[in-house]
Amino acid sequence: MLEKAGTAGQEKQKQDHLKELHAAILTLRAKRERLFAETAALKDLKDKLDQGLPLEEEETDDFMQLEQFLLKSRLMQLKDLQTVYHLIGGYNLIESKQGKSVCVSFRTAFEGMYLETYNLEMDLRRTVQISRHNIPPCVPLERLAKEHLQADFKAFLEILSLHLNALAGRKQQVLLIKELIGTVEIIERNQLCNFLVFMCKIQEETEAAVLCTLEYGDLTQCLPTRVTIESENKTLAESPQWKKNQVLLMESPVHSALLTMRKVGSIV
Amino acid sequence: MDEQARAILQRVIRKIPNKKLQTALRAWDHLSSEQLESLDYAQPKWLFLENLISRCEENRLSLKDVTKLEMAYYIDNPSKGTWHAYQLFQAEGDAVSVNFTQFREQLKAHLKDVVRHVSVRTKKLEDGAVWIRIAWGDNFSKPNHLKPTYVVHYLQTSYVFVLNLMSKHKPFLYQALLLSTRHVSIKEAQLSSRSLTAMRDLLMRQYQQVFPTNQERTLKERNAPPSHPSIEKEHAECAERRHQMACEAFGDGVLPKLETAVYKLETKYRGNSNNTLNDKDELFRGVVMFSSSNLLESFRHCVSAGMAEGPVTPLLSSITQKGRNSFVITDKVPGAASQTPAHKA
Amino acid sequence: MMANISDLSRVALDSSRDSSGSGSSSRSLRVAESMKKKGETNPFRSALSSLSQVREGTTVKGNDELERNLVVVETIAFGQGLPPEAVSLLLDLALSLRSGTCSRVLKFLIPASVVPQEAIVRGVSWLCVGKMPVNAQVLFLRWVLTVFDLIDCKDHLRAIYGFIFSFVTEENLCPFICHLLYLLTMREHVQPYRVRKLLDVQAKMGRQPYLMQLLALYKVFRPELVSFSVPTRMRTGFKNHNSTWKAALTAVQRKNRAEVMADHSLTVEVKEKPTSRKRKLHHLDVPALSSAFDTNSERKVFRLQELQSFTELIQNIHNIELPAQMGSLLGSSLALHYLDCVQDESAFLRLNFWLGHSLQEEFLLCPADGSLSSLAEASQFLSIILSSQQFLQESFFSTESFLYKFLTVWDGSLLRTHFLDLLSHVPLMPSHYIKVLVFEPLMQLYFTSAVFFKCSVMECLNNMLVKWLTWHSVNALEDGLDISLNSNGTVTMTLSGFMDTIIELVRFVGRLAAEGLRLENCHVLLLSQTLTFYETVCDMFVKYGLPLVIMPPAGVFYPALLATDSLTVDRLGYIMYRYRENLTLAKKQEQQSEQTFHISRNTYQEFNQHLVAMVSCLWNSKSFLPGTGFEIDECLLTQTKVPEYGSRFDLVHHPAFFKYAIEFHQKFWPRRKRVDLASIKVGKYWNWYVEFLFSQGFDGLNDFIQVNTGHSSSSVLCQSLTLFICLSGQCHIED
Amino acid sequence: MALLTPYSKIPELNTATVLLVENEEQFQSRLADAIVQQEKDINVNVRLARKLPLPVENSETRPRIDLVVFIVNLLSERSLQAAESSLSHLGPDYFLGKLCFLVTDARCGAVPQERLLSVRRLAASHHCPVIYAEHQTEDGITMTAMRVLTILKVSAGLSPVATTALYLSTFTRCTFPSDFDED
Repeated sequence: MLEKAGTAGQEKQKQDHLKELHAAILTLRAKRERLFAETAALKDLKDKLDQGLPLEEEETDDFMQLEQFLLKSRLMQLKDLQTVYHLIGGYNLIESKQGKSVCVSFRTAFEGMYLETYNLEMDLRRTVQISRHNIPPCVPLERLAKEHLQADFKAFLEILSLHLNALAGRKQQVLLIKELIGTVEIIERNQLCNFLVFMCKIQEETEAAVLCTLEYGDLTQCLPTRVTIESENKTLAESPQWKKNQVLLMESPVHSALLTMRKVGSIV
Repeated sequence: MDEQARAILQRVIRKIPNKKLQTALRAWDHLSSEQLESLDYAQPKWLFLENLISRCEENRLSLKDVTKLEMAYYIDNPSKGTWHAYQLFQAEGDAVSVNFTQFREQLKAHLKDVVRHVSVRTKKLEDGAVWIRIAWGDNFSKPNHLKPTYVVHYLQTSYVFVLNLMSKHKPFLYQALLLSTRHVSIKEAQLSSRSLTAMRDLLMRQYQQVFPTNQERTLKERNAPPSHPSIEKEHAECAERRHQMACEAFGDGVLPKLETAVYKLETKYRGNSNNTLNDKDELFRGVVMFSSSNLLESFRHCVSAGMAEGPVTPLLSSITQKGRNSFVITDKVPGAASQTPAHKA
Repeated sequence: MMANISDLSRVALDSSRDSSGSGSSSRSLRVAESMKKKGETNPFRSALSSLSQVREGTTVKGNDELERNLVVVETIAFGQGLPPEAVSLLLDLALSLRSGTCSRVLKFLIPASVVPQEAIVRGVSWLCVGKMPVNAQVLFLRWVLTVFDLIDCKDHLRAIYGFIFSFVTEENLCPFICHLLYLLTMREHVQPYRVRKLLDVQAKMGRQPYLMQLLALYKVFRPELVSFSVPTRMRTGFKNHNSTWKAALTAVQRKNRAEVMADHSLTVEVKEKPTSRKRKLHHLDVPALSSAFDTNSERKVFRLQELQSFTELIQNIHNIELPAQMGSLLGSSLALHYLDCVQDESAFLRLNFWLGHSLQEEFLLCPADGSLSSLAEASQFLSIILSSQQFLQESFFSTESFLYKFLTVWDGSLLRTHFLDLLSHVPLMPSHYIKVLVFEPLMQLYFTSAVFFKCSVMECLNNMLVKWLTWHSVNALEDGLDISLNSNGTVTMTLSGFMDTIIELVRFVGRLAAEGLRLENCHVLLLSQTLTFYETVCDMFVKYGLPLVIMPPAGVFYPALLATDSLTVDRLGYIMYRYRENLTLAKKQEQQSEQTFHISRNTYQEFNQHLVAMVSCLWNSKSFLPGTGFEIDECLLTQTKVPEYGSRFDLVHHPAFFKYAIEFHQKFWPRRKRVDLASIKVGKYWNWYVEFLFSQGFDGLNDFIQVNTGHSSSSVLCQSLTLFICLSGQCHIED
Repeated sequence: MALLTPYSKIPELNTATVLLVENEEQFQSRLADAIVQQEKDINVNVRLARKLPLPVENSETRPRIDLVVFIVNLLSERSLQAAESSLSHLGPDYFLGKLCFLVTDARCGAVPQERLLSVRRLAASHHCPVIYAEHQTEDGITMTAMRVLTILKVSAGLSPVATTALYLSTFTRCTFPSDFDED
């Protein structure tokens, strides 16, 4: 008799459990409907905004609230764009000290390899001034600032980014020379890497060697503006082979140029 | 070996500690290895010197070679004597493309035609630093090698560091430097310290600076989280903020080892109590000097430990921003151009 | 080829020398170099001999000859120390100011084994000449103090006591002279004129600690001469003067002691500590009795460390020479025998001074980094002190004052066992002192610590009580007794004073126990520790003859009564039984001999209340009666819906004895399903149950029940009963 | 500036919170670790702070503080002054047994004697206990942690038999014997 009493209880329990489930399904379905309606309304509002069409009257009442959402999403889009730009080697601006100063971080890259990141903090109070930076001293920052800063802030950032990327590229090339081509001996170089002298041995075992000096007149480029080749026997320097090499050095980054010269066999 | 060479040799040998004598002489490589072996480096210095002189005389070394040893010594110990920093301004167009050989020739030439008797010796180091040793004579006397001036310049940068330059030789050096580095003007950079490397790192910003970029994350991970979830540091956030502020003002990690910072006050005394001092418009002149074995480190610790309140005062942060360690503070003249307290050179 | 180059260069060296500055020195140097090569045999000997012929007024500056010899001798000195004759020769050289290198020589004067007494006497004579500069004099005196133990014999020194005493008036020599006199003074030196001299020096320079220390020693020898009262607590009079030589001296001594140790016998008790250990405060380790003495002085003076056996000690007990390092006495039992029977005041004074100084330096004022030199050493040092005190059955004054100071800054775990043992050896003191000095700091420690610390404190206080009671029972004091609270201030402690202290102690422990049990939720360890304490307290009159009965407070009695483990209840029974014995004895004695003391009425009342509560609860199964300490209101009890709440704590239902009741029930009604304990209380089963219970070893409870309810149960009867019960286990008895 | 009060928030079940205030921030983290490892049956929160008043930002997340421990390092003069100035930021209820002083380096020779006396005088005047800690050794720290926990359990109301913090402080408060001190 006890068992039956027990099962009766369970029976009743099962029934009201079922009732509960039904109620839950109904509420969920209603919620879904409402969401569909809202997203639809939102979507067409957004299309209108994009095409800049005038909005009907009744939609503007909750427009204030929607506008905030849309502005926020716009802002997020722009931020993503900025970080992407920063990732591909551009620069990134961050506001700091409650709007009184902005910090620009320049990311440099060469041939797909990320190199240093330089930072620059600008004080925006009265006139835009550079307050702090860790850009190497050999980069003519004062000159660039004098020319471009007050006139066109964006251009200044642009050209500075070019300078930095070029410097990083040149430095990387010198590094690659040492790594990839051991036989070439670098005689002289400087911090700004805009002056490079190296000596490479000719194919035969004789002591004859060629001295190349590269000058990078344009600091925003990774390629030299002037290449001079000197050697003991003048004929070698004037030979067509070395003329081709000179042009090669002018057009392509120095380490790849040297690699091809070695493949071609003009240097050891 | 003449008298001056012997005196220079004695001075350098006395300065080099016994342990480092052998390496220094080997680096000099003006003595054969047997001669180096035959020297007993544990002898008292004056006995060792006599043996060394006898061996130098064997190799007939001259004053020139001894100056090389002295120069090597100064290069190895950049923190002997006080260095002063100078800054070059208004670079001409081709200043960027000055290379070492060009610079050296021009500097020697300009110095020679200004001072008849001068001995100039230069050496370019791996990191691009150009060391110049100038022994000044004047129109009649030979260059005095006992009081040489040392100049260190990094090509393509606008900074020059000088050791014991006498004021009467200053104009000559200024002119020679300007011409050889193709700059228009040169000025004292209000920075002097015993350690050359510290000054170089400070001016050429070769220390880890902290910018308010996405670097906060690294700072947060840096201070270890408490070892147990139920332990909570109350002052964690503001300690974090203070530390961030300190690092932004003075930099993170190993800092250049400056020793002193000097502030010359030319301000009126504005004590809160209205005693007699402040009604006279007489300037209250005073000198405030901070000194420590590592000044920037101690400032950073004070700020991050909360001893110094609030945002770092421009008086302290301008040491790293402007790369200076001696300032003249004058009262804010109404309508003065710069908004921070006027720092006149 | 190499050789001639160096010769060539040497020649060149010579020729071009004249131009360089110090001409003469380099030539003599070359001479010295060659001479050094020749005199290979014994550089030390030759250096010493050349030093001795140094004439008056030779220039020191640039004198390479002297410099070289000094360097040679110095390296030997710091290496293995200087032999005796070298010490006296060099001392003479230094003090005679012949060569002006006095302080330098003194600084490296490290004796290898012994310092000849004549050297010191000659040194004092140079002192009297008065030509020496003041700092040289100070350095010499400090040197003498440092090597005082190594002076082979002191009798000549004692002979020139007067000369040394004359320097007391020197302003800056006074501290050192006082210390030296302190070490040299014998009874015959204490003369009236010297005491007067010391007093007016003290008047001039103020009550300097070193002067006080010396005067205290004089007072010990001749109390009638020194009138003023020495302050009860002496700050450490003499500082350590051996800083300049300490490191070198210990190194040399350790090296030499390692060899000397092999042949010495007396230091049998003190295990020789490994010498390799790095020791900063070397005076903390008890120095072995190895200070060297020569025995050829005219009076047959026996060195304490020479004596091998007790009989030898007895025969020449009158002319024993105390070792300079008093600390060494602690180690050897023979020395303690001497101390005990000779009751030589000065020995105790010096031992206390050394002990207080080293305890203070080691424990209270430990180095800035606060780390004990090493825990093992410190605990060994304390255990040596403890064993000496137990040996002498008396505690040293300096350890006592150290304990009180240490207690105020103790964290409760540092050297706990040693510290608490020492604390329990604290001598008697008036109740007010003990309340302030011991009980207050201990209470603060007790209530802020965990239960294990509480138990150790209870145990320490119990030991203290037992020691005092045994001390009282040994010399039962009728008349006043002068307990030397400190070495000379005496506080008369009457019987009533003693009883006040005991009452204060028992009250204090009662309070600690009651509150402790509350806080620790009647922790079984704490409860058992409390009961051991009360096992001592309940027998104070019978066992120790102290007419004092103090009942445990309710906070201790009732938790024990209602405790869940049977052992506690049994011990409580035993305690109540002993209380009853004491009270009846006191009652009987009171009626017979009308002595002055009598047990106060409320003690009896308190006892009766406890008795009634216990008997009614256990025996008459009427617990929570009004009038007992744990009465509970009727309606409250009915609300608990517990059937017959009254009998819940009687012998059958008491949680402590529940196990035995069940076991008994199963034995008698093995097949009854529902356990009905009440049936045990019916008729004969009850007696059998009681027998069965008491046969389980609860004799404390047994005595208690017997005495209070007259329910006699002879032990024979109960053995047979247990036999019967276990037999009946097999067969079945219908209920 | 809002005073720190012990009864401002509802206590959580079976938890106790202790606030360790130390100006030098040297010993408090090691003590906190020891306390947390020591206590197994009730969960103990330890809050570390340099000085009072506590920053307002995290006052919501901060649980109710049952015991405030001022750690005074006798070797530095500032340590006691900082503790004394922080006292004024405590609500009055803390002075009923929910406050205690923890002194390190009490046995050190380099410490001037009157600094120790001034700490005891301060504690005695506020009727709160003084714990002397051997912060150099391992078991010194565990002992100190155990003692802090003993007081914490009572002041958080978690002691087995209901005892108020004030009642316990009647036994543990520091007594400053004026005349017998030097005997």
